[in-house]
Amino acid sequence: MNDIADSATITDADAPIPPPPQQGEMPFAIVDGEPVTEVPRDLYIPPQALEVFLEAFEGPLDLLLYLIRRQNLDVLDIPIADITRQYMEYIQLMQELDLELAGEYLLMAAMLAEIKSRMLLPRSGEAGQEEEDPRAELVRRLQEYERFKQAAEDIDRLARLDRDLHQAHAELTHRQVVRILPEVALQEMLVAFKDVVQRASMFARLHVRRETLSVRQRMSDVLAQLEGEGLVEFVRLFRPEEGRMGVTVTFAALLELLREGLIDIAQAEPYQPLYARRAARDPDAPQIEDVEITTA
Amino acid sequence: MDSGQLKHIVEAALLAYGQPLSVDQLREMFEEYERPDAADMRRALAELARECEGRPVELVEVASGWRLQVRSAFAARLSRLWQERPSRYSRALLETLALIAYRQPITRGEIEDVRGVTVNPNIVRTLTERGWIRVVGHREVPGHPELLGTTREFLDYFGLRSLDELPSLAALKDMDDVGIQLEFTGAPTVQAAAAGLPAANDADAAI
Amino acid sequence: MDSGQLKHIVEAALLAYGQPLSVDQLREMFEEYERPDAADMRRALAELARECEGRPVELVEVASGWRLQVRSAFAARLSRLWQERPSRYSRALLETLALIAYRQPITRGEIEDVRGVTVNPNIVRTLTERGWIRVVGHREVPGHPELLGTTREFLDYFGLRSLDELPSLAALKDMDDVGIQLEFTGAPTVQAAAAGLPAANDADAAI
Repeated sequence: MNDIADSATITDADAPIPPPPQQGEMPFAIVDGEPVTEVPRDLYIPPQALEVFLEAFEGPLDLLLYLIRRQNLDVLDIPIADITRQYMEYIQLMQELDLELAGEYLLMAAMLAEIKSRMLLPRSGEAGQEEEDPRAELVRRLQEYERFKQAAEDIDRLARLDRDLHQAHAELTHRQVVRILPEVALQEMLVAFKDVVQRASMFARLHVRRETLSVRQRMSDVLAQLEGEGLVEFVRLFRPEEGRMGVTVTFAALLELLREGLIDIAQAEPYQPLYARRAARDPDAPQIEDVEITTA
Repeated sequence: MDSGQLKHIVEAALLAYGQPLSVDQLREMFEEYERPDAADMRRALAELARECEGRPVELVEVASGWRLQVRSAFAARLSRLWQERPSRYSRALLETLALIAYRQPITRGEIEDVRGVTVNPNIVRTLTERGWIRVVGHREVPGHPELLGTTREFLDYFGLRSLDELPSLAALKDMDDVGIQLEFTGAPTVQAAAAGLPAANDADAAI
Repeated sequence: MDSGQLKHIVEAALLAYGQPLSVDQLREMFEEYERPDAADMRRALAELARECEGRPVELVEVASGWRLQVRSAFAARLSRLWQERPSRYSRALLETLALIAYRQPITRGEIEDVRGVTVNPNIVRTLTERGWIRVVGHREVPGHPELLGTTREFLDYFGLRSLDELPSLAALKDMDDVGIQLEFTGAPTVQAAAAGLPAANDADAAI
């Protein structure tokens, strides 16, 4: 649009008759089968019809944009007096018909009146400083709103599921339920047993005796194994062929090694196998964060 | 496993699952020892996409993975299968959604600032129930208002892989051009001022 | 409309609908003036069925109409798409298992005596389904309660050749000493173990 022509519109801001509706304008109401594109000025408007008008607007910014676009005007250069007058006519109509008018519409009316009055003040050219156009804030808001109004239409036009596209789906009969069962480490069960026995105060009644194999000796053996192999799956540290005694001693040895910080027991995530490895020699070396022995 | 077999498994999976599947989800169907790597899987997907040419379904990638979908050319006819019409969304809802999509994370207040009207709570509820938006945090200001953002389901629903694929926002035009003209011609400002008085009377009369 | 087109529309409809469609439902997609008769529709369905040969879906007629379904040959692999993440076993379950392992054969009542709470039947069921415990007999007392014991699968799972290889209770004494010491070192490795203790009074609600 031509800027010079636009700015000229300011000069006839008081022109009483706005330009006729633009060609191709969408009627925003159908009353008795007749498309209505503009609020008739001198005619009785059925309240339902005006309600339809109002519902067609998403708020004061939307109404203003409509008034501006209807006249093919540039948002950047709004003939403020003219637009204000038209806007007020709508507001007045709504009020006359006792339609519930959102407060935002009145706020906008006040803003327009204020801009208009500021436009009346002569600009002080001598001051040398650039005064901001009183319409700047309104123009910014109108533009910002219009961007998102457009974006909403763009989103609505995107091909979307259920309307334009359909998810292709075919039945799968004989589907099996695949359940991954939780992992349990022998140690978890031992700990559980210890707890339950302890709770039951049965500890005293249990026959506890010292084992004959040296826990210390086994600690060394385990460390040697870890030194050679790096990461060793926890269960492989036990030698079932040694029998109950051997397993017990290994277990005690591992716990002692843990306590002394000589080894780490790590698990990638819950229910995954436990692994043992020599603890990092550097005390400042980062520890494995998710080291955890799950017991419950 | 040859590529033809893999392609068949992928097609079967996408049809049976009825929702988008990611490359990793597709790979998880296989035991570790036989698991195709991501490149193989992508090749199988590309092959499947080619095979769909000339068929009523197409393979597309959306935010949460790959989807076999019935082409839009069939939508009008297929709509007759369902009693209910597909939902239409109001301008208010779409504008709110657009603001959340383009400006996320955003508070209700910020949406209201742009739209110039209060946000209808029903709209936020509908969008949340549809799974298109969610609360992603709170703004560190008094009242700790909720920050809203869009979800992967939103992208999936609108066939987008990421927010980058949203239609681009219109550029803001600069008012300075017009402003400068006003400053230098001098005339229009005077005219406006002169013209303003009667206009003001008009407006008053109208109110 | 040629038969190829009709076949495509039928395929699109069946895939979009995801449920069986009758010949009449399929015909309803068309306006009266263009509506294929039932014979045409059946021909299109037959053509589509033929086309599906060698593809991972097949067209079958079921009670309520025609359905495109994924061939059952894919069922086992595809089932993995829905596999559930494992949840962890509760302390109650582990304690019950431990008591059965160390004190077998043991009745529920005896487990309850030691644990101080009723045995949740779901726990016994879960352990039985897992194949770790079984009924090994009945105690010769009023009510003839079942005696529970562990199975060979239980031993296999824990890498034991026989029950003799269960860590002896002596280990518990050592563990207890070590455990208490460890609690004070605060090493990350024992946090979980230590954290387990206060939870001793948890109910058997979870499995």
